[in-house]
Amino acid sequence: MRFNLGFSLREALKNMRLNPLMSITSVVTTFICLLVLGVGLLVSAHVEGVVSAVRQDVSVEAFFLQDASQEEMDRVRETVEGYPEVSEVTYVSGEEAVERFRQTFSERPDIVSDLGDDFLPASLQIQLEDPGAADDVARRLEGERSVVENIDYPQRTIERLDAVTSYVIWGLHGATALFLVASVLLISNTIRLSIFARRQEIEVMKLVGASDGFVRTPFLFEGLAQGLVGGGLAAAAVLWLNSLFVEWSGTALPFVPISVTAVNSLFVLGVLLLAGASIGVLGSFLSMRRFLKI
Amino acid sequence: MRFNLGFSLREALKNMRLNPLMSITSVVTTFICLLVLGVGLLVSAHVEGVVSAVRQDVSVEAFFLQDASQEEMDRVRETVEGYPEVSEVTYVSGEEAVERFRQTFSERPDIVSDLGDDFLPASLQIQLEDPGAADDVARRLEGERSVVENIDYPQRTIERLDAVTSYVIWGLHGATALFLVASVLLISNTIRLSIFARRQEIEVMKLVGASDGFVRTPFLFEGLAQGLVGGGLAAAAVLWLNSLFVEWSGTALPFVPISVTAVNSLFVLGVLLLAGASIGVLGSFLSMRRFLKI
Amino acid sequence: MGEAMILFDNVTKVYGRDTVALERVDLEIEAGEFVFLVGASGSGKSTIMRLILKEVEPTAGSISVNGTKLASIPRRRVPHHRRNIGCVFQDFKLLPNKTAAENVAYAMEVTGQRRRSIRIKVPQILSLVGLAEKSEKYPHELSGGQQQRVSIARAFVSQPPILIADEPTGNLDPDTSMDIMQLLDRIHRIGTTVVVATHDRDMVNALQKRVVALEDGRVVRDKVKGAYADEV
Amino acid sequence: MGEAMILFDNVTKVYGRDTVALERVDLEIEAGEFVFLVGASGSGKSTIMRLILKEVEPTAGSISVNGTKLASIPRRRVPHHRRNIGCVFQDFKLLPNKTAAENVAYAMEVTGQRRRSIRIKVPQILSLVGLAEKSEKYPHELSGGQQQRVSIARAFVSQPPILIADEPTGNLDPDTSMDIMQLLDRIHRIGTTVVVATHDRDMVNALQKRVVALEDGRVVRDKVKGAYADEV
Ligand SMILES: Nc1ncnc2c1ncn2[C@@H]1O[C@H](COP(=O)(O)OP(=O)(O)OP(=O)(O)O)[C@@H](O)[C@H]1O
Ligand SMILES: Nc1ncnc2c1ncn2[C@@H]1O[C@H](COP(=O)(O)OP(=O)(O)OP(=O)(O)O)[C@@H](O)[C@H]1O
Ligand SMILES: [Mg+2]
Ligand SMILES: [Mg+2]
Repeated sequence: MRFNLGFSLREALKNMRLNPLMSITSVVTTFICLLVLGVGLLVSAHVEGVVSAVRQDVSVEAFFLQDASQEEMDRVRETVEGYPEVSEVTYVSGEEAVERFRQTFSERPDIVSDLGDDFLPASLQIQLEDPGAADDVARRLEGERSVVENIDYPQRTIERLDAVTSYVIWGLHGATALFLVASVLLISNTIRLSIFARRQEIEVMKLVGASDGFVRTPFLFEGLAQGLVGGGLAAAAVLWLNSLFVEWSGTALPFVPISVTAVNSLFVLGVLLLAGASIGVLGSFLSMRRFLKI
Repeated sequence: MRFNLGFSLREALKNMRLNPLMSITSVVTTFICLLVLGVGLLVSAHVEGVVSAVRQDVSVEAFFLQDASQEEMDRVRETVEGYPEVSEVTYVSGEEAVERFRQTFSERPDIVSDLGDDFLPASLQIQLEDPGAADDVARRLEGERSVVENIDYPQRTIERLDAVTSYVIWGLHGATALFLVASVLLISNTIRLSIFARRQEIEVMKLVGASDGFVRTPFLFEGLAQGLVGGGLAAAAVLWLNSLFVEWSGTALPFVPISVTAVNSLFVLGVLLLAGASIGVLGSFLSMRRFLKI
Repeated sequence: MGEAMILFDNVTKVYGRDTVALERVDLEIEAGEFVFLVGASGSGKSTIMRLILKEVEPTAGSISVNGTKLASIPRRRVPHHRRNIGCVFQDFKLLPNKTAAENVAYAMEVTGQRRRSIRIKVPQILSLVGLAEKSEKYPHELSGGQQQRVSIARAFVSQPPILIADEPTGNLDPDTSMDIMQLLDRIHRIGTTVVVATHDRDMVNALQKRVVALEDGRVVRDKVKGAYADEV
Repeated sequence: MGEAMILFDNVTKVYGRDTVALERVDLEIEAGEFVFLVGASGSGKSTIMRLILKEVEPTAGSISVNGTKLASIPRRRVPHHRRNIGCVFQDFKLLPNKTAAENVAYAMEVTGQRRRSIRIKVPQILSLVGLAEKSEKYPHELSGGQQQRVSIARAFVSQPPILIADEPTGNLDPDTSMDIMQLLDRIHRIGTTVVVATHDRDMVNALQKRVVALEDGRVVRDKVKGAYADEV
């Protein structure tokens, strides 16, 4: 028997038209599950974005000897900029440092007034790609002992941040995986029930001589269509929510580093469509097996 | 016709035994949805716990005039301790303050060596019940102008923390509400399909003279039983996960203030059982309506 | 002459937009009568049954059962109306999740009868239709004729005042059919109003009861002591 | 004498643990034969049909159709086997989501026939069974007899070499029944092997074909030109 694609497609469409309740139920279930999954992806992406922005705020400070010459300091600066772990280096002169100190203690004129204009040394503020590299960078700077007097970085904060952020990211990945498993189970439950409701039809088809494939293909197309519609709607909703959120956070939480680029729209769309389609097809396939055995 | 509770119960049990696929599907769906909902409640509770612990770390500092007498300072301290917004007050003498300053700058002997032993005033560190009250407390302290020279609190940090934490908590509540709605929809979808699969049975019952109530009650009991089993299993799983998490976090994240008491076990159990039971009963009730109209 | 138990007054039933199943049917069946409904396939016999049960509503005209206009029965009271009517359905309409005995018992349970009387009566009635051995079988474990007999047993187990049977012997061999027809006759003799739609020529000719013949939804013949196909 | 088209060799079928539906049945039906299966309700007629279709497996004994032992057909090839057999089911087994025409067409589609030939043949066959006007109706919009006729049309639309009909006239009036029987006879005359399970005494007596009588799962009579109830 030659495989009849057109027939299967027509059958699938006809069935969805005739059983709107079941089709809508499947689509709604897929939509909700994948919406939750997509929102999970969204939150994951933003939290990861914020966390990595926060991690990049960690810096190593290298204070120069009071008598270091400008050329030496420039040379060290260039060397440090060449380190692979380093993302950005800023030079802070002694005067700038005092100015900042004064600003910090501006409400305490009693402290500030006693101090001279050059009691603080020049320094390099070294931004790192990864706060875990602070130790390495500090050790390399030891080599510049002739110029650099003192190296300062918040070791304990870095350690905590490292622990917390890695746990948070693991947690988010775990939650996303959990949602995925839950979605697969929930959607395939729905599919199983809707195929269970039509088990007698499947039996009759088999009895009048239809092969397994002939019976199955329209159901698979139905599953595919429902999965794609559910997944597509979910992706649209997720992307819409994301743009709303990014816009809102720009005004409501200006100091939290949230960016649109944290979420890759095509990735979300792809994942949700693929998840919907594959659960729909595979769920239909597996649910049908027991009813085809006649 | 007298209402026959025993009959309905027996019918419900018989049906669940004869249609294990449908019962299991309903229970599994309820379990998964409520598990996700419960984990949401869990995360919510812990995040709220951590957030409110962090908020309590915010303090107002009141610096005394250099010439304020010990009695006056003690009086002010007692007054402040009486403020309802205040949870804890610590007195820091001028010497202690200098000592702390020296420790903070211990790696910068060049700064510290220049300073005398009494250049910092004594102060009160005022812990608040709610950082939002910092302004109020500061305003009240204005009344103590004779003793208190300067009031300092991280206004910007408080504002940010306030904004972020209230958004986080709103976000969590929103997510929980979303999960609840999603659960209701998903579970009732499943119920609708399983009743759809039995619509002809319902029709026949009506045709041989059964009243709506007579047909409906066994289905409601089925929905109730499935909801309770699903909800109960979900609650058990959630509470188990919670104890695991609290135990783990005690060793892995000692510096994050996570406590078992953040989650009220009875509350979780109650919410999940109630949600399962009411969705089960209500979902069955609503799904049946259209098929009873014969 | 008794009062009208079932009264069709100028009843028309149109399914969908243009399928006329019954057209201006007038029919009066008195309490305690035995009526055969005959007619070609699609002539409207089952539609008459469905109208009596209030499973469907007439498009025009009015129907009364036992003096009550069906149109005036509120939805809530329809079950009470149906409990006065035992019905053998053409497609049996057994509950798939109940055994033969449970299916029969269900018709008693809906009327709230005692469990003890159910336990006594159901086996009696099942052996009356020759299914004593099959009482614990589910419908899918029964042959076509056995399912039909379960449907018959269910219809008269609560001894309703009206019994309507749609093709009750379509899946039964002639001997069993004759037993069933005699059963219907016995039920009729204890005062039940019986309406039987059938294609069984032998049966109709043998019993010599009132015969109402339908053709394309119209009553074309109504004879008090008729045969399956009288010359009109 | 032709070769055996359907061969039952000492076949026993036990449902569940203890329901003996067929007991040591030997039956040989030659290619091109017309056989009536008669017997009381529950005597095993439908079980024979199901065994031929390979819907159920025999508990003991072996069955061959067209020279192939059914037990040796792998699951994958069962559809091919079934496409050689047109079957009228006792409970019709129509697809509820397909119209009458689509139900009939489905039997042609499973064999991969051209859409054009389907479009020509389906209306022909539907008007042959008197349902030309009902071709666009769904099964729930058809009367019992009309559904039965759709099932009949579906069974022989692809002109299979074997036609088995289980109670094909149970819901039909005598005139339509006679038409259907004559249709079966015509199909038989063009070379089809026909097996009909029936309770219709008139039909069996009129056609004077081979009659196989079952009683409690055993073949008790097998006459080449039989009547419904010969004296044994
Ligand atoms: N799936 C099944 N499970 C158990 N018993 C069955 C099953 N199918 C049929 N039977 C039993 O097997 C016997 C033969 O059934 P079968 O359907 O072959 O009878 P039949 O001759 O077709 O009867 P009828 O004329 O009433 O249709 C009956 O006693 C029936 O109860
Ligand atoms: N639900 C429906 N929708 C549309 N048409 C219907 C419906 N039910 C019945 N009909 C049509 O109404 C007409 C009468 O149907 P009915 O079932 O009353 O016939 P019947 O006399 O019982 O026939 P049979 O002897 O074949 O059972 C038929 O032409 C049928 O196609
Ligand atoms: Mg009918
Ligand atoms: Mg049979």
